[in-house]
Amino acid sequence: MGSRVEILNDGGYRSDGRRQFELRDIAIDLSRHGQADGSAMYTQGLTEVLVTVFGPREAKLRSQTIHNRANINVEVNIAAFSTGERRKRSRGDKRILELGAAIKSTFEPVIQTHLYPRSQIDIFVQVLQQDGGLLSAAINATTLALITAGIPLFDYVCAVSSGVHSTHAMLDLTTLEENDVPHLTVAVMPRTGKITLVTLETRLHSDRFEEVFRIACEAGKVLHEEMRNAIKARTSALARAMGEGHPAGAPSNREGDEDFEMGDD
Amino acid sequence: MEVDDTDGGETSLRSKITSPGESLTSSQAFMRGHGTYVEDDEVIASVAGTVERVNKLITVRPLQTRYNPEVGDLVVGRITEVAARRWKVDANSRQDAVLMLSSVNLPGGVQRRKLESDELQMRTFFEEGDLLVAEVQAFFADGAMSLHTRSLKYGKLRNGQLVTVPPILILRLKSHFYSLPCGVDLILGLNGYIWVSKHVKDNEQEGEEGFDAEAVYSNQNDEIDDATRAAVARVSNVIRVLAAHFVPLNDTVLVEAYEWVVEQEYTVKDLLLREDVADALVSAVATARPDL
Amino acid sequence: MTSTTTLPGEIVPAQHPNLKLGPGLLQSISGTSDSATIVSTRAGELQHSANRSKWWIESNARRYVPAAQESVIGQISGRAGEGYRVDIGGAHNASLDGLAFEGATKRNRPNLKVNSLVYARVSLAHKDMEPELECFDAQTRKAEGFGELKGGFVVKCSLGMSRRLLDPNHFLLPLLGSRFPLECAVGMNGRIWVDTKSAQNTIIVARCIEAADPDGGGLDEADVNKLLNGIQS
Amino acid sequence: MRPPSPSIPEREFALSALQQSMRIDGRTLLEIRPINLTFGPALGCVECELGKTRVLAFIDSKMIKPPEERPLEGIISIHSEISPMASSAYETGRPSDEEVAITRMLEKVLRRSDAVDRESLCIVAGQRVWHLRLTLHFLADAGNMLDCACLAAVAALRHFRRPEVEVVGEDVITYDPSERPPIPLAMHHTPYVLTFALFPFASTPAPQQTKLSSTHVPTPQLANSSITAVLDPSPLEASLLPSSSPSLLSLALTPQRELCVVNKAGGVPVSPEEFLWLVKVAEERVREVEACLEGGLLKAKAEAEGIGSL
Repeated sequence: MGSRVEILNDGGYRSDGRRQFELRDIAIDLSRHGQADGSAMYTQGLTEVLVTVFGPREAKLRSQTIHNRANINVEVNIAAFSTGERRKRSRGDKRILELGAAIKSTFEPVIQTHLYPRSQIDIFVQVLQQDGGLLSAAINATTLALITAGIPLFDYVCAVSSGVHSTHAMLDLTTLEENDVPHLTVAVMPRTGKITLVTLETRLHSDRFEEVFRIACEAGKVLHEEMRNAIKARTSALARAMGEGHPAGAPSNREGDEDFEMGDD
Repeated sequence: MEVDDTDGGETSLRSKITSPGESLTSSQAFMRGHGTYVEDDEVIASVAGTVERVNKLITVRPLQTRYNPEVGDLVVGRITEVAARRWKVDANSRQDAVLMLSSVNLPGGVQRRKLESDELQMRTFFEEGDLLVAEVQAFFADGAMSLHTRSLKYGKLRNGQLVTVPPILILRLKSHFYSLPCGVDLILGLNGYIWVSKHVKDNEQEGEEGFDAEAVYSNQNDEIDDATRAAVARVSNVIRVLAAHFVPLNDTVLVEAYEWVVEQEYTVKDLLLREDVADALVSAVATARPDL
Repeated sequence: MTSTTTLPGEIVPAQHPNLKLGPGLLQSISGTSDSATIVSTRAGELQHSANRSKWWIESNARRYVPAAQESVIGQISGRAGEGYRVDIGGAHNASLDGLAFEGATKRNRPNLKVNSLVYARVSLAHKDMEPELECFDAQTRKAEGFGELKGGFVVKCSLGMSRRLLDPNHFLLPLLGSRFPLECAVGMNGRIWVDTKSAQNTIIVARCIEAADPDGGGLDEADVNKLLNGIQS
Repeated sequence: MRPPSPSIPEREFALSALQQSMRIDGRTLLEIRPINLTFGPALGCVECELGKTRVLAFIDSKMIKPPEERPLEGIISIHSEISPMASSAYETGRPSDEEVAITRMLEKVLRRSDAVDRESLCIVAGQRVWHLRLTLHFLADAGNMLDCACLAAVAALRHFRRPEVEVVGEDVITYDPSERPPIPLAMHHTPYVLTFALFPFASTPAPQQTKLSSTHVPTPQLANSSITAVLDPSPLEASLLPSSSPSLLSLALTPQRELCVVNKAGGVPVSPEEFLWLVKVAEERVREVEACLEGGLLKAKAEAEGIGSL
């Protein structure tokens, strides 16, 4: 692209004022969304994704039932107003299908599908705003939505994008940066530190790749903390509301009103 | 996140919140229950929720999840499909429940054998979209539950409306049928489906012969006066508000909440439209909560 | 016993008062004369029995067309009421009654998982009906070697190859048997189930069957021997 | 029709063989099936065989007016559709997940990674550019069509020659191949795709490994690996794990150790060390593929010259 914005200036700041390894602000809202069994609104900088999860429930089509485990169905929709240039993508768009397939195959080994034979789990991903890191935001939001739906997972899946500007690695790129530097997305399962997803679409020497890849793996674990705090806050708020969470050991900060809309953290 | 056996004590374990991937304890000393899995000699949580321990069994109870049926549970469901000698019923579980033709009371005597003619007129008993109350009878090999309505208390639902809440808010109690003083009947299905309806007098319900097929499988609502309609709507909205604030439900809580709303002279609509009213209602019933 | 290569549409000089036609031959009724002519419908070797009463065309194909009394290897694709649906590589799934096993009763039926393998016999093959299978001899109600196949591996080959393997004079199975012990079930639907003591030997069998398949490598005895020596050394 | 999943005995056997580092077709775990490239008769027409998997790639070119937003670049378009001819698992109509994956990967490897210098395809800025049309025909699917298709496409790009043109004033003169020899495409780099299937268990080499395969290539070793990786998976190997999408890792890389595309979309989780090891293995193996292509191109060139001199 022709943009001649300075990606990283001499002071070590990026175009939006961040440092090399600084992540954008993350906001997580886990409040109930309509009839969905679980949902998560995930905002990272200007990228915003809403994921709702239904299920496990009866499969709509008999042909989709699998006799010994649950079938996972992912539908992705990218809002026409989510980018600078207003563009309506059809549901058959290959990029959207690929995004859905990537989310499906990322979560297939993570969800304990064998507990729900012949059932179906529907994951609906609605992209509201995109400013880089779309895949990683969608994966993080899906993890959170699945957890709020009470669906058993082996672990969190925490994804983050990273790139390299000449020799400097950077984390969590914006669209502007994605257009200019080679970048990759890595999804980590924090308990074991294993990687479920790696995508790279731009040319990068394998020595550089190794460096950026390792940084992204570490960043995934940081993200895990954020996600876990949001889940724990939500869970303990609900537990408190049910009258279960009497302060024991852990300091309780019981406020007067029980508002479960957790905004920014 | 170690579950410490020595200083532990039931309370600290009970209130412990965990989330997927967190190691709870060693699998040598403890047994894994629901919401956990074992890897490398460790019991690890697979859901977010409260850790519970019964003797050596560690379970994690998710706070928001689909209904997990047990035999003997009372559920409210909706017919989704009429199939060969059976109905499929949506009961908020991981698969549709099955109601066998042989598990319902048929007209002309409770104990009679089912005939081929019954198979042909299954839709006259239940058809797609009908709501019913039933009991979980057994499970099939694939985990789907089988229901029965072989009791006068069970069967098709009329004269009211359905409210859905998270199943965890419905506690297992002696009875799930309540008649509130305001002339409203409640059926608290353990699957989180609640049926709120006009009160039916006991003798009417039972009928003369003990079983009146026409009444049981009727699709016609009785005459409902305005006051009862308002009461049904008020109870429904009270349930919605309490469920939105994750308050466990039983008859005492609901009676208290209902009376509070009447006392404060709020309209039925206020409950859903005004957040201050909703918050005030929740604090008002806090004292009447069921013991857990 | 003679054999000539025949192409579809050729008239076959099959004449016998008690003529029986096998696969690949069709009796065509010509308008005027009473005597029917026999026309071939496949490309292959024309063959007939010693007394020239039975004629057929020996050809090779990959798609199985079920014929009654043939032994096949099927994969359970699902349950259907009291029985199973079985994929035998034909145009349609076959059905296998849960009672068509040795010792099966209403109370005590075998419990086969989806995707398990059975060695079965085609009991009914009709162009307008689904083929039916049985895992026992209907008269004696004995298994006769049929039933679920546990362990081992399945090699897919051409239909001609599976017919050859059933010929006791064919070299391959005795040759392999002379090297190491093996267990084998040949399905006429181009599936051969083999089991040996070690994974390596099973792989050797699989590769040899593929190599000897007339539709693949088409190696003869000497070449297979050479291949075996190469692999095993 | 959903392709039938392998039977229980087949699955168990194949998995236990893999645990002993054996594959059904006799290859070692990190061995690619034999590659056979057939060039011609036209320039830019290549048939690639990878074992029994076959893909035909064909390139033709024409001159067009460039779109306004990119007046200085030529256009490359890729056309591929997996027809039921390749395997009965494919249907015409709605593309399957696999087909989407292959098309997207081709797009990324050939277009997004800038393999071809698009600016060199410009004849007159804003007026005339070359439009290269790459068509892929999937002839037979015996597993790992992606690697085969990418190799066919890359080979076709390398084999292709466009006519020499000259700009005289306003006119563009196109020379017949007999007048001036046609020109090969300017390529920034030559990416090759290697696909691994991953399994969540460690494999122990059999103590006395008999030689099931003829070739033996040294590979980097990784201690304490808890996964088994299989290069160039067969359809059976790709369908062994109980999930609807196989657990694959596709790497597009150049012999100069540059990664162009990495695609591991879910599947079996691997540790960072295991992942980097797989990249190293691919760097090693890509040289074999490169040698195959370069050898084939040389032979094709020699043959073409042989014919030309007659």
